[in-house]
Amino acid sequence: MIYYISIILIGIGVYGLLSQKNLFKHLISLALIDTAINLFIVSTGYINGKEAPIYSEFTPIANFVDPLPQALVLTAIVIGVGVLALGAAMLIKIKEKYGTLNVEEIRRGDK
Amino acid sequence: MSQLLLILFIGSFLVYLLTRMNWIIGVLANIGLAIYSFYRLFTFKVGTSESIFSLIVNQNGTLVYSELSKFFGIISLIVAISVYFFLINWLEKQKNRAVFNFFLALITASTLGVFFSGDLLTLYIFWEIMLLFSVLLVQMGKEDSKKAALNYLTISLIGSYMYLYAVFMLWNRYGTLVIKDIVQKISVETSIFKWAVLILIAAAGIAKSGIFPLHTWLRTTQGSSPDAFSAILAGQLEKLGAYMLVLTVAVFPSLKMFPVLYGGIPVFNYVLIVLGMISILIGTLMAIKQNDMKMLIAYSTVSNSGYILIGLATMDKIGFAGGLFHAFNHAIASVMIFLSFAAVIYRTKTSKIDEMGGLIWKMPLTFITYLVGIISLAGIPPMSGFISKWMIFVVLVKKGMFLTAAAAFIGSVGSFLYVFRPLAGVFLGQLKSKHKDVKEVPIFMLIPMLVLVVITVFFGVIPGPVLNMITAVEKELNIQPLEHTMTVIKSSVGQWNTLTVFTMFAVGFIIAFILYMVFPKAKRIPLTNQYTAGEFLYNYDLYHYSTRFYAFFERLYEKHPSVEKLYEMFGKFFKDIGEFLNRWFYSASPSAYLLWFSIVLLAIFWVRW
Amino acid sequence: MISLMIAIPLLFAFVSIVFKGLAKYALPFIVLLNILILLIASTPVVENIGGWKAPFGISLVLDDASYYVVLVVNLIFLLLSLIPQIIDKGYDTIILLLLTSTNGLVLTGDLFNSFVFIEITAAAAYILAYHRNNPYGAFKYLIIGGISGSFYLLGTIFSYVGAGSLNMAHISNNSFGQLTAAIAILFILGLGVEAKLFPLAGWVPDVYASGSSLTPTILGTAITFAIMYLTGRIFITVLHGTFLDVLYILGLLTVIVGEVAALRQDKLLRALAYSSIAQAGLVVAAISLNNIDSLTGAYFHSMNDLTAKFILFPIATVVIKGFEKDRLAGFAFSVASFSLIGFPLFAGFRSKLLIISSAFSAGNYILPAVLFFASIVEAAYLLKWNIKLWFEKSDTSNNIPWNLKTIVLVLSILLLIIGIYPDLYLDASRKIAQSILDTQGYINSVLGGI
Amino acid sequence: MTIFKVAAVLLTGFFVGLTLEGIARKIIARVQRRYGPPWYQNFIDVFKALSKHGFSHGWIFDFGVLMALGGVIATLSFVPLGNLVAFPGLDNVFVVLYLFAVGALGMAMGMVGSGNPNASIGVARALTQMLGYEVPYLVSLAAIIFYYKTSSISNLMNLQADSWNLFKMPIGAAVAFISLMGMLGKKPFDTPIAPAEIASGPMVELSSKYMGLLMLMHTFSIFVEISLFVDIFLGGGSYLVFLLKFTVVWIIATLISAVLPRFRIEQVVKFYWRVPLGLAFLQAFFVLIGWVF
Amino acid sequence: MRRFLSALIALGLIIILLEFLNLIPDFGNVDLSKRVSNSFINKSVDGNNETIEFKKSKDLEDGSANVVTSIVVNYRSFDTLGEVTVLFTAALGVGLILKGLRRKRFYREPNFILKTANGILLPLIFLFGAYIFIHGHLTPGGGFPGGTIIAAGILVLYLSNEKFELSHRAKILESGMGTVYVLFGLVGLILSGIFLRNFLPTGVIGELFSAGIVPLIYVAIGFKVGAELSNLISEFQKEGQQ
Repeated sequence: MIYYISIILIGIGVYGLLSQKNLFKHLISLALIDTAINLFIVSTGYINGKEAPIYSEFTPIANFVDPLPQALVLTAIVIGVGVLALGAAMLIKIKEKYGTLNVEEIRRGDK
Repeated sequence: MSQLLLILFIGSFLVYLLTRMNWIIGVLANIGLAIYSFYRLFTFKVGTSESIFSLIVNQNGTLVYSELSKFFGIISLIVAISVYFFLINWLEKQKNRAVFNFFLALITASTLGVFFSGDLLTLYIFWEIMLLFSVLLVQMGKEDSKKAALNYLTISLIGSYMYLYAVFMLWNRYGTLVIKDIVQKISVETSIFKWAVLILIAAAGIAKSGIFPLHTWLRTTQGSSPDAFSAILAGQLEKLGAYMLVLTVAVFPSLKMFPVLYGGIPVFNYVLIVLGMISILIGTLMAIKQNDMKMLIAYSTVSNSGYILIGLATMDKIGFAGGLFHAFNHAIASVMIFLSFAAVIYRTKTSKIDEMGGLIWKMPLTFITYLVGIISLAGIPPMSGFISKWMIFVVLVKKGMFLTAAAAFIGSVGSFLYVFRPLAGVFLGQLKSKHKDVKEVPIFMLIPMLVLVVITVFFGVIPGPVLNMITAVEKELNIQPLEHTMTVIKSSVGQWNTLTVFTMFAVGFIIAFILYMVFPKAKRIPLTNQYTAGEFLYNYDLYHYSTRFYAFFERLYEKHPSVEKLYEMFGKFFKDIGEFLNRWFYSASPSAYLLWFSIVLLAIFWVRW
Repeated sequence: MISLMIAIPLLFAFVSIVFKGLAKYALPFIVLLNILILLIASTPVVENIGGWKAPFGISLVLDDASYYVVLVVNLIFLLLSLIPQIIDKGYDTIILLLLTSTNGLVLTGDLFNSFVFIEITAAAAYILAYHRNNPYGAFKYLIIGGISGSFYLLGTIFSYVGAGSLNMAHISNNSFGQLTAAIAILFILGLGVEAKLFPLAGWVPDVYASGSSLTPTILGTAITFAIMYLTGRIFITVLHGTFLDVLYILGLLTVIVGEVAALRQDKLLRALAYSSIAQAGLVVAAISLNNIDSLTGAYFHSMNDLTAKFILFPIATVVIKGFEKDRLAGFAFSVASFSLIGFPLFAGFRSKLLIISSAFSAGNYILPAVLFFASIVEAAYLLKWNIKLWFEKSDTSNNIPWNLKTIVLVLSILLLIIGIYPDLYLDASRKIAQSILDTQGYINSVLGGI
Repeated sequence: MTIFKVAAVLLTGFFVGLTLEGIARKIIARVQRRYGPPWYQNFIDVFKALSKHGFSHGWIFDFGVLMALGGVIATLSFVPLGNLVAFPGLDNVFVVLYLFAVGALGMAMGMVGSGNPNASIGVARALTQMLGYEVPYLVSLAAIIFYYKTSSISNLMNLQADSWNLFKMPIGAAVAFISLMGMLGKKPFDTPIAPAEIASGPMVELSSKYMGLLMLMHTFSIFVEISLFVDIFLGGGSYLVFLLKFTVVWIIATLISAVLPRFRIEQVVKFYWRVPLGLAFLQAFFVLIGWVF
Repeated sequence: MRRFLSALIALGLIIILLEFLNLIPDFGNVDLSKRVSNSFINKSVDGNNETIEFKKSKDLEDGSANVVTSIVVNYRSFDTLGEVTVLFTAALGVGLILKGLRRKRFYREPNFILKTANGILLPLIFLFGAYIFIHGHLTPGGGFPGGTIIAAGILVLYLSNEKFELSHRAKILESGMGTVYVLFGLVGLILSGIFLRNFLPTGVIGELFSAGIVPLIYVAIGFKVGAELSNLISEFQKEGQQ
């Protein structure tokens, strides 16, 4: 189920990138795709009836879901954040340079 | 041979340095190198081979000295030496002299390298060096020479890459690149493979010698390249094409490889003959139209290359000899013509026929060079050009190839038309007022031109020496050698004696001269004193018929299909595609990038899942 | 030891935030240290980071392939560090980070780790793309790069799901049926953007031609080479040649499209950017033939290409009008472009020759034809530019700093030497090719006893 | 011996040529219901022109005329007149035809060298016309050479002892005759001279001995052209028979030209490349498949 | 039209990915024993065969109770170093890109409630953040969430105070902590010849002072991420000159 949700989210992200003309929306769509993929990664590690992979008083003995995807997702999230921040900074500059975030107006401005 | 090539390549750097110091010394050094290699050509023993380094691992490059390489080497060095002599004065007005000289020396070196090459890859390497530097030389000419150089480069590269493709097909199949070995192996080849290989190899020759359909570069390139270099281009570089054609039809034994059709000509050679026919027609008809004299001769080159190709492709003892001899004659004649043009342009700064006139009164020796050049080019006895044309005619008629013969006749008679146009427009007729002060060119420009005149006349009267070389080549290539003596050329359908013809011409001329001297002397009147039906002439510039000389004839084929336009269309098409790609793939918005991204994903998935 | 090649630049990158200007001066020494490490290292070395053995932890693998690739990459950075003029203030740290990530990219034996390093490279590249106030181009690059990164990540995850590990050797050792195809598709998309494959890599011209000399010089050389290595490693060593035919078609398309598009350009930098695309396509196509000669040819060609591009890009950005004043730079430029075209006696010819002959012996007659077509077009526009810069009248010409001039001259002479005596590059690329093709050797050296 | 033969040929050319030209003038006059000049009028013309003091337009003008006359004399000496053959075995068809071009070139050069545009136009037309008639002519000759496997004129002449080529290859003969009309510059193919349009074209600036020499050259040219036709198509014969055939051909050509108007120059080329060239190819095809009577 | 096409392509993409799903195990039905994580959970990479019990097992190869942390900071610590680098690069890049811009000001006092609440909440936020990253090896969370929480505190500070500017020391902290991370790795290299080797004793699983360098690195990461994100926040407060 979560697989489907994440895939649909990817689809929505792609749809957003394709159909929108505002660069900020592109960036958001990119973030959406990132998130969807992260969701997918986490869900590949889930095992029915198992618990979070932390040894604690409640789960002293290993009966855990796959912890590796969770670790990977942590990395992926942070990387996504970095890219997002860069994109946002560039958007500020684009706005400053062209006065707009609309793709078509920018292309007109470039010529 | 590798020693000679090494000397030439190193020497060319020396030439560069010397030219930077003093350009006359540089030119002299260049001449020295060329004369030295000319001397060395006679000292080499035919049949020797040397191995040099190669670019393919585990494979030595080889240099082989054959009769063929000797023959072509001599042609190219005669051309080179005469043009270098010409440069002693001519170079004064050229920019970048050092580079010019350097490139020329490199071109001569690599041209010899091509002729010496014993394997296909070494040949290609020298070929490309020659190409590169000739392109760089071409663009040193007039304004539009930059574009012309690119045109030349593109078409030459099409040819040479097709050649390289064939080289690798052979390498892949036989594991060797040595021509001798390949020839042995390909003779027994039965598949379509040999067709592909030979057509691709021929493409290089076709592109270089300006045969249809790769002839389009000649007009612009020769029209706009530096004037002295046009001579090299016509005399030296286009003969590389002829060499390549010899390689295609004779060194690769087309007689053994292909079934023989009508007239005892291999079926592959018929393809070439058809191309040669088309070239003759196109070259002739287009040359008649040109107003720029260099472009005019450029088209004549197309036509003459057609003759060479037809002669070679017949693979008959007399036709093949005719092709080779025609290569020789055309080299010499076109160098004479281009040098005389260079002399004219040197003085008048224009190459448009209708901007000149009456220059014979100012530059008589240049005129004589041109006159002898065109007589040889048009194939009129007693110059050597006729001998080769005669041989080609004879073989075509003997074999009953009437259509080809008709094309050859049209080209031959048509050449009277086009060579006469500069003669009438530039040298004869009324002198333009702006050219009143033009002088004959300096002595060092005249010397090579007049020497070439002597050579042409000499070989027109006594073609024996050249024919000896040609028969040696024919023997080497397992073609029956041409029967001849010093002055008599024999064929199965008759013979003729060059010396008799020349003697009779001399006798006739003397008779005419006696008559001329016997009868009362005429009064010399200026050209401006004309029969004008009683009208008074006020502008002699207008009294000169040179614009659209053959307008009435051109009218017959005004609307002709043009390969050049076709290629231009291709070029434009590519550029439009480039623009399209740039627009839709490379300068697009992020959405478009993702669109292509997704489409690739969908496509791969759809095709491969 | 080899982890030092990643750790030391990273350390200095961190430190250089505090000590401004340190990076610029430290860069040559760091690169030299890296090269020193390489020189004393012997292949194959597998270093398990944190001491966790192969399929579990992350391993750095220095086999023949990565050895030479890292060497080349570091040499490029060394050259770059010798021309500090083109590195603007603040970007020196980015270069250090780029060095880190490129080394990591090549050395790592772990798929997810390679993703991380690709992302660092990409982030640094986005910043470089921005270099001369080119936010739109950089942003476009960022979007498409981000998406491709996502797909690369997806591919990584799929391989994890399939093989249960992220270690390349381990994945290579497992076979998992049709999942391989899915992974291959995802990796094609993930790497295609960085490998400049058509039509995935629309960002290239806008980024390369932004006017900065730093951006194309480093992205078009070191990074491209590393990505080409990674392409070979993933598709041949890890995925055993799955979907190479798709890569082949894309590569050929890229060659044609890149050259045709370059023909139209009236800006030199843009033309060079397209040429870069086309060469990358050629290299990918040659890699996809998947035999020793073609791989050798591919990496050889890639090296020649990057040598030439290291000459062309800086000169093209500095010189706008012509070579009147600076004939030596002009000489270097011409040599580089002739090599790129593939005239005999220049380096590019040797590699093209090798690619062609390998293609023929693999029974492939299309790649050579496309290559020839590309060469013709390339010759047309590169010579056009050469002629324009050499022979057309020019009033002014920027002065080229002496160190850049020296470097480009040395490189151009190198190109000439390689053209005649190619063993220097050829041996390296042959080792790379052998090592990439030697899947079993790779698995054995990484997984060891298992 | 050769010298005498050559002299004999040249003298024949001079006397017979000029005489026949005079006769031709008479015939044309009779066709046009005029009385016409006497048969020896051309001798008078030539000598009168030669003896006058005239004008020269510089050395190329003189040289051109000399070259023209010299070339044609050389050509004539190679043409067999019946059994009067100066150079047996060496009288190659192509050599004769192309040596003939030397004279034409010399004339063209000298006349254009006079600096008169009418001359240039005339030469341009002459060359264009040459392009027209030479091709079919050469193709029909090529068919004959192919058939007899020799290109020596005297051999060709001797080989048709049993039956003339006129009957063996009638189409080729017709083509050659049409081309001959063009060569002779007779109406309807006298466009290059066209006295009414371009003031006699090439000859516009000629006077005195130049005119005389050119007239001689013209006479010799006619002699060469018709002799070739007679030798190749009408089987030559002994010297006297040859002259008889020659006269007949000449008179027929004159009669035809006397009644026809003039073509425009591009019409000439079009005509030659359409009808005679097609016929020549047809003839060549017949020869190839062996349809020779 | 554009939207329709976009939807179509997105749909195609979804179908492809769905197709890919068929190739992997169903959601929740993963066979853990085939994956390397099994060894991570049992901490048996180096060959430990005993079952692990909370607060009992001792001197394991990796001592953190949170298996994810053990992977992030120990087994795959190199990834994390790279991850930190990405963030570092991004922060640096944002700084470079937005160089020369000044802080945006609205020239009005922020909300009173915000200001007051800020004074109370800020220490708590920081404390919570610190708690998260110090207990990274025991409880869910770690350096990244902890750092993010700290950065959130800085954001609140920015919102509530028009004149607030992040000190330059944040950069030094960021750089210093990154250096510390690398140095930890280098120390491992020096001590045992292996980069990022856990050179401290791992202790008893589940205790605060356990797991060797893991908590130390997580603390460094926490500070680093906090400083980096704070820097990012402060950069994004800027705008072009008006």
